[in-house]
Amino acid sequence: MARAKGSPIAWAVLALLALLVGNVVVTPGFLSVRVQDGHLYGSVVDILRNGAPVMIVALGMTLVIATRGIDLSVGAVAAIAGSVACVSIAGAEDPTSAGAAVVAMTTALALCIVLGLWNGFLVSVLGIQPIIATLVLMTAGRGIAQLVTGGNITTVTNSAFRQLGAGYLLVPVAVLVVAAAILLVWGTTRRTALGTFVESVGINPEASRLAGVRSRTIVFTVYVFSAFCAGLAGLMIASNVSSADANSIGLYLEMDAILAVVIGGTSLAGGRYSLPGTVVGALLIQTLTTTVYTAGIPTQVTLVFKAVVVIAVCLLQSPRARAVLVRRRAPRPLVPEARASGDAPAPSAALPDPLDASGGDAGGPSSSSAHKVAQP
Amino acid sequence: MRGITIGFPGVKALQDVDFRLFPGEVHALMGENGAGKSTLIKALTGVYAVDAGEVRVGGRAVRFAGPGAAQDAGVSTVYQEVNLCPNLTVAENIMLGREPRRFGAVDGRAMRARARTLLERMGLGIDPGSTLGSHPIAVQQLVAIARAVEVDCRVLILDEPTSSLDADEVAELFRVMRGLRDEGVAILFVSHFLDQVYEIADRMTVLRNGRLVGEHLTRDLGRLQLVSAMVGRDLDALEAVEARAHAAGEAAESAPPLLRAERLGRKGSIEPFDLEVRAGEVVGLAGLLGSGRTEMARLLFGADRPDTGRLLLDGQPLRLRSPRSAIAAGIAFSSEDRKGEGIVGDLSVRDNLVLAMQASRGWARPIPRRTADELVEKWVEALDIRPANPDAPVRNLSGGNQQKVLLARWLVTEPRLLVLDEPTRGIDVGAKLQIQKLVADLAAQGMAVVYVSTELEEVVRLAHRVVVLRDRRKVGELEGADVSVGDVMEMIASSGAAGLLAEEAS
Amino acid sequence: GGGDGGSTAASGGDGTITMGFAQVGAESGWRTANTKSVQEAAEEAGIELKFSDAQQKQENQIKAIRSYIQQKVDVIAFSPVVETGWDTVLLEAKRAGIPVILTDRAVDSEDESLYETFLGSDFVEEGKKAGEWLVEEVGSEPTSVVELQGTTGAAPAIDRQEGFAEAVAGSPNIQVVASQTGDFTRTGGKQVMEAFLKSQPDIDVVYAHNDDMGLGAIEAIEAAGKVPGKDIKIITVDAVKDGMQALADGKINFIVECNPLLGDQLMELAEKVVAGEEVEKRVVTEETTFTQEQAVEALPTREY
Amino acid sequence: MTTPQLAPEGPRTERAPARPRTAPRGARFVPPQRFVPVIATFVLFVAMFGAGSARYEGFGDPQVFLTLFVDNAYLIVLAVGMTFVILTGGIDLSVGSVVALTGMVASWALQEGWSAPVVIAAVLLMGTAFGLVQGAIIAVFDIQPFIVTLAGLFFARGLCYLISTESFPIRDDTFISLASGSLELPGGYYVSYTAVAAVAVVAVAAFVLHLTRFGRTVYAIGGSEASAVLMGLQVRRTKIAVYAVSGLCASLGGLLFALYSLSGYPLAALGMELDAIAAVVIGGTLLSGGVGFVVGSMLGVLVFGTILTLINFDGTLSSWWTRIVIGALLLAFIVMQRAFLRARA
Ligand SMILES: Nc1ncnc2c1ncn2[C@@H]1O[C@H](COP(=O)(O)OP(=O)(O)OP(=O)(O)O)[C@@H](O)[C@H]1O
Ligand SMILES: Nc1ncnc2c1ncn2[C@@H]1O[C@H](COP(=O)(O)OP(=O)(O)OP(=O)(O)O)[C@@H](O)[C@H]1O
Ligand SMILES: [Mg+2]
Ligand SMILES: [Mg+2]
Repeated sequence: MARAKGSPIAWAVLALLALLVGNVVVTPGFLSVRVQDGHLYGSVVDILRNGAPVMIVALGMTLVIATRGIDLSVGAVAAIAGSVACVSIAGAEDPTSAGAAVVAMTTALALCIVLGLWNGFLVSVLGIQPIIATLVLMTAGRGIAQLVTGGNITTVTNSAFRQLGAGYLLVPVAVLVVAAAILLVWGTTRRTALGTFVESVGINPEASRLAGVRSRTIVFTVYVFSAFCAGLAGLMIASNVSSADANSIGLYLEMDAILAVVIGGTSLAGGRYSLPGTVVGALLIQTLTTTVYTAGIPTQVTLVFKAVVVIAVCLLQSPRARAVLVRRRAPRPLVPEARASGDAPAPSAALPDPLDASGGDAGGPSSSSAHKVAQP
Repeated sequence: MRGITIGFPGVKALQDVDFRLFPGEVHALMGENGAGKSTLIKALTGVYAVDAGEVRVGGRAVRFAGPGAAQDAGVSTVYQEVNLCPNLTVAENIMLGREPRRFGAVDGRAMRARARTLLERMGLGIDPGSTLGSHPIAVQQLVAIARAVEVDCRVLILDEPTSSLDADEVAELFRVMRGLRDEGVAILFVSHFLDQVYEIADRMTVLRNGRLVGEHLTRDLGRLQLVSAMVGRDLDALEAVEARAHAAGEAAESAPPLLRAERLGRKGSIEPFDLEVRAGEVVGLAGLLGSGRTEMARLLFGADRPDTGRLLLDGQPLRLRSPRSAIAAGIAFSSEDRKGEGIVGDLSVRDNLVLAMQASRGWARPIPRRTADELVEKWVEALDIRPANPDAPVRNLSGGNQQKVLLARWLVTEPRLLVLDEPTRGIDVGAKLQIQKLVADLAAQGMAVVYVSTELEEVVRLAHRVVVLRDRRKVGELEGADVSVGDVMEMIASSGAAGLLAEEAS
Repeated sequence: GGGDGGSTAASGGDGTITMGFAQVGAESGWRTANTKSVQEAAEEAGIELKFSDAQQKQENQIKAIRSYIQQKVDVIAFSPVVETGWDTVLLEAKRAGIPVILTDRAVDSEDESLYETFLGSDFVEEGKKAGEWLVEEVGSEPTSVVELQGTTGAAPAIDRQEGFAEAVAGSPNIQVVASQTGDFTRTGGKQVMEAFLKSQPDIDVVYAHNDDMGLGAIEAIEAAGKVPGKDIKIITVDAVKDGMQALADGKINFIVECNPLLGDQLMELAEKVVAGEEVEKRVVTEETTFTQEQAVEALPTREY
Repeated sequence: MTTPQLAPEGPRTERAPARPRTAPRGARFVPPQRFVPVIATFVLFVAMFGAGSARYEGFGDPQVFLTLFVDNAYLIVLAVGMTFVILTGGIDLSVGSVVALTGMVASWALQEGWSAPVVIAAVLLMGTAFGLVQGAIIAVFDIQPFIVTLAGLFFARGLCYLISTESFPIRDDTFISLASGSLELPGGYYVSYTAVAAVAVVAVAAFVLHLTRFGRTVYAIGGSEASAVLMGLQVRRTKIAVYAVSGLCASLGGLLFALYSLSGYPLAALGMELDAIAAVVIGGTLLSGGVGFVVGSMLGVLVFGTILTLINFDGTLSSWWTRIVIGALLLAFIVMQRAFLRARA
């Protein structure tokens, strides 16, 4: 939807900027970036680098959500990828060689593709509701990851592997990888018909099927891509600290990713999606986390602070909220309903203004909220 | 209603329209697709906020905050697209919001009983406890009407209630409407069937492009006058279509069959049937509501899988595993359920129009933007799709224009066999003629067409051969230029009698 | 399903002891070592072990204990996820005549008869040891400390914070300038430390509630161009192998041990309890602390 | 054109008896089929329980079955509230945190010396208000429920920390007697009051959903929100109410949980919202709304509980195998459920 309208992203960007400005007020050097040991160094760089895993997972999640699905397994898949890679490196003949790192990462990503196929199979062939289908892997996946590491934290010292999550080519390598992935997805969905098909399957699966769209293949593809992204994220996380902790890699990653997608203006009911929105959403979430650390917000207050910011951003974004809040200041009272007698005509203020065309649409796939629909 | 103006971003849907509705009359609201009829209705019932103008009920200015408020004020409405809940039962859909209660609890039995009487009043014998979604669109439309009639209303608004009903149902509906009118209810009626309008309406208001053209008593306004008022120009005569259609038919007769169905059937949906379609021929499927036309059409396209029989294309066996394989074989199918199985609402007109073509090319070979725009331009003009904005989400188009987009979606794939299920549903007179002409032209150019319509007239006029169905069984075929509506109905009725006899015998 | 526990369900009559052990989860390497130690010790002692993993959820642990009662095991041992809320289920065990041993964490109950004994570390004490070392190390020099806390609300996090604060309370020159949760993970430790390095101009000491966060902090410090162990001193708790390695390498300055290898002690206690012998109400596991020199020595024999 | 006048040929009722349409056209169900998912869940639950009894000694004891209710009373109540929300096509992620918050507030207030009935009333009110506010934000400002309730999750959990990061024991006599009190059944079996309360909640919810206008509106909104609006139903009000119901159930579940563990703990019920959602969906409710039953949700919880009980009885699984086996059993269950539904379709 956001892609169609543009404005919700603008509001998310505004919120992001506001957060950054707030940080500068609290920590004056927040935006400063210097070169340190041949790479950029600063809070903003941290935000980008630490936000990379969420961003890439959110990228895959966006497409899944656009097909009316959801992928809860990304955190577990990330854990599997990280664990497999580290265990593979640790078990290689020369655990410090670049070759071992390449083999390990390839193995891990290949495995992730298999896991994605598995999710796709459950959803599109067996027709299981996505949330439950991916819950299976969410539950079992972390167990598999622990099985791989034997429940221990597997530490590796491999400089090639380190590059992905902790390395720099002036800017963090992880950021470059994510940027490349975003451009790739953006290009592919724009330059091919994939984006249209994904949306069309998400908006009206039956109509798409009758129009000859290979909806099954599309669904498979998005889950495989999502798992692949999750795998990359897992590798980044493991590489960042050169170790695999099957228990903590990608914990709550699914929630963060979904939150990023939703803040970015994509509806969970499927259909229209916005990649730029997702990117902004992911940045917003990471900025929030970094803010908490940097601004010295006490741990007890952290969550309340997060909640308040999230709600504020959403209120800002919601056209109806803006309309209502603006109207509130107007002197005319809000009369919710005109009764049968008709003697108390409600002012038009009770009705949403034309801005409201996007209509939210969280109410399920069939709620094609029409323009200007006023609810009783 | 006075001076009603409503604008959507980019479109002025209504401009300064006055409209009056008196108790005890049936008032037809006429206009082309996209003229603003549905929008006017939604303004009246509070779905849309009006930008200017006022609504008065019983002389008092009102402004309904929403459909609920309108309902409470005695304005009962059937909106154009079926707006019910497919997951609930028929009875629940009819009674939602005003369920009978006993000891504070909803009384299911009373609810079903009340629903059953209402349905019977509409001439509908379905089980009120059955789930709404399991019924075809036509039945759903009747249920929606039953819901509206249930309310003790002063004003009844029906937006194209008859678009998928057959003559029988329409007659039944009119009986109900007349009854209500005689009780003093004011009825607003929208239809693109002129015959129906002339049969039932006392007065009509004509809209064109969101503006009021005029208000007339039905008896003062002849059909041709009405049509030219709606369209703004004169129409060619219908005969031309008919002549052309049959000229093409002669040639087709000698051609070998393009598609053959042998004992094709599906348990619980349609009994095995044989069917031949030749290139350059229009085959009409005729039958009453629920006779199995849609089922037959879906089997031909592979939308449902048959469990007996087989299909032959050019004499070669053809296995249809999915709509996709049918499209690859050159078969196209336009569903009767526009909202549920047709449009992809949030996508633009352009994307909707080229969707099938794009799907058959695969995702990796996108249709170049230029080509897409050319196609869109061509078909928007050919079918007169309005507004002619390829970027508008298709869900914002008026019902008739959505239907045209769907038709165009299939025409751009240049199929060899085109299966059309109710292609003219909700389409105005002018556009209907255009579409019929188009079908005839396509047949003349060698395309095979299977044509389903509730309007027997239309089927008979267009088709070279009419396949008659009854009770989910093919009961016969009528061929030749001189098939009449009467012939078809006779076959339906007689086979019915035969069927009854057979049942009695067994 | 796996395993073949079907026919060998607990009986207690045939002389072998059956123990139900409800573990917290497998949330860290420490915990895994703890589990392994219990399992191996049980095998060695010839005790049949019914193991369950609660995945950090108290309700799962309660369910597990209930199911042990229903299976009529001889003794129940568990590491409580949280200190409170065990009275009901422990009462059920008591009524069923099944003795209970707590490991690793205590429960907060007024009725001490609900369990036989508590075997485990004292987290407050660990925090204290860390603080005391720091007080001695820095003397009267002004020192700013940043603290990497464990998971908010988790008992070790609360106690280690408390113990440390207690120990440094008498030295006004030592200031905890920032404290934030790193969720006991390396990634968390690294991210929090990165932020601290930017918001706090001069940090002298990092106190991390476990080794993993300390290891994460090392990475952040190195990326900032500083030398861990020298420019910024690091104190951690746990003494897992990776931590000891870093200590030996001079990147960490001091580690307080928290010993997960309770298995043998637990089995010993279990046998006594089942036999009806008196046992101490509180058995503290042997724990020590490590400096860099001690680490070099201890490293080769480190098991976990 | 002339409208062809058909001679009516006999009563229409006999023309086409409503036969089930077997074509898979979207989610179309025929009456008996509406119940099939619940029936499938029930049958598979019985099968699963039977398999457990055959495999593990003592599993077949009726008390094991009753204990399922005792151990999962709070989750049943949560799932009931969640069912309301999911039926409208929404979702409520805040319930787990609200459970924790309820426990914290209750135990804190008891420690402050409030009397038990006051505490109970206060926390129930608090939960309802919490849900109400969430619902209002969702319905009035038209923001996706996922975000709003996720913020609610953060907020409620954050409030727990603000009250205290440590856990509080509950030592109030009323609470203790409620917690340990149980209904004796013939044969020496028992169920706790909390389990009885949970089943009562299911019954009340079933009544509300099926026999009140509010309940019917809930289903209508899930079927098609736009249609519900056009039908003149109180869509906005109902959506708000549904979240209030979920909040009420969450705080009631929180009370049951507090009784279950006799304490308040800020980290309690972490991720419990997912368990509740999963139970609801396993019980045959469609996440897209409009289809499902509370009884199904209760069965979903029992299935979940049975899986855990199976694992506890096995007692040989290491931590990671526990997770894998839970996943595998879950998978086996939903695949069988699917097969069952396919066979019926
Ligand atoms: N939600 C909307 N947003 C933007 N434009 C709209 C919307 N709804 C309707 N329109 C436009 O308003 C005009 C009038 O549409 P309306 O549905 O009233 O036509 P109609 O007379 O009912 O036509 P039909 O006979 O095809 O049903 C059309 O141009 C349509 O595209
Ligand atoms: N008047 C009626 N009474 C009972 N059932 C009906 C009636 N009309 C239609 N049906 C239902 O219609 C279904 C078959 O519809 P189908 O779509 O095959 O017919 P159709 O000939 O395409 O009709 P149409 O397209 O006009 O709806 C059956 O499920 C039947 O129950
Ligand atoms: Mg219209
Ligand atoms: Mg049909």
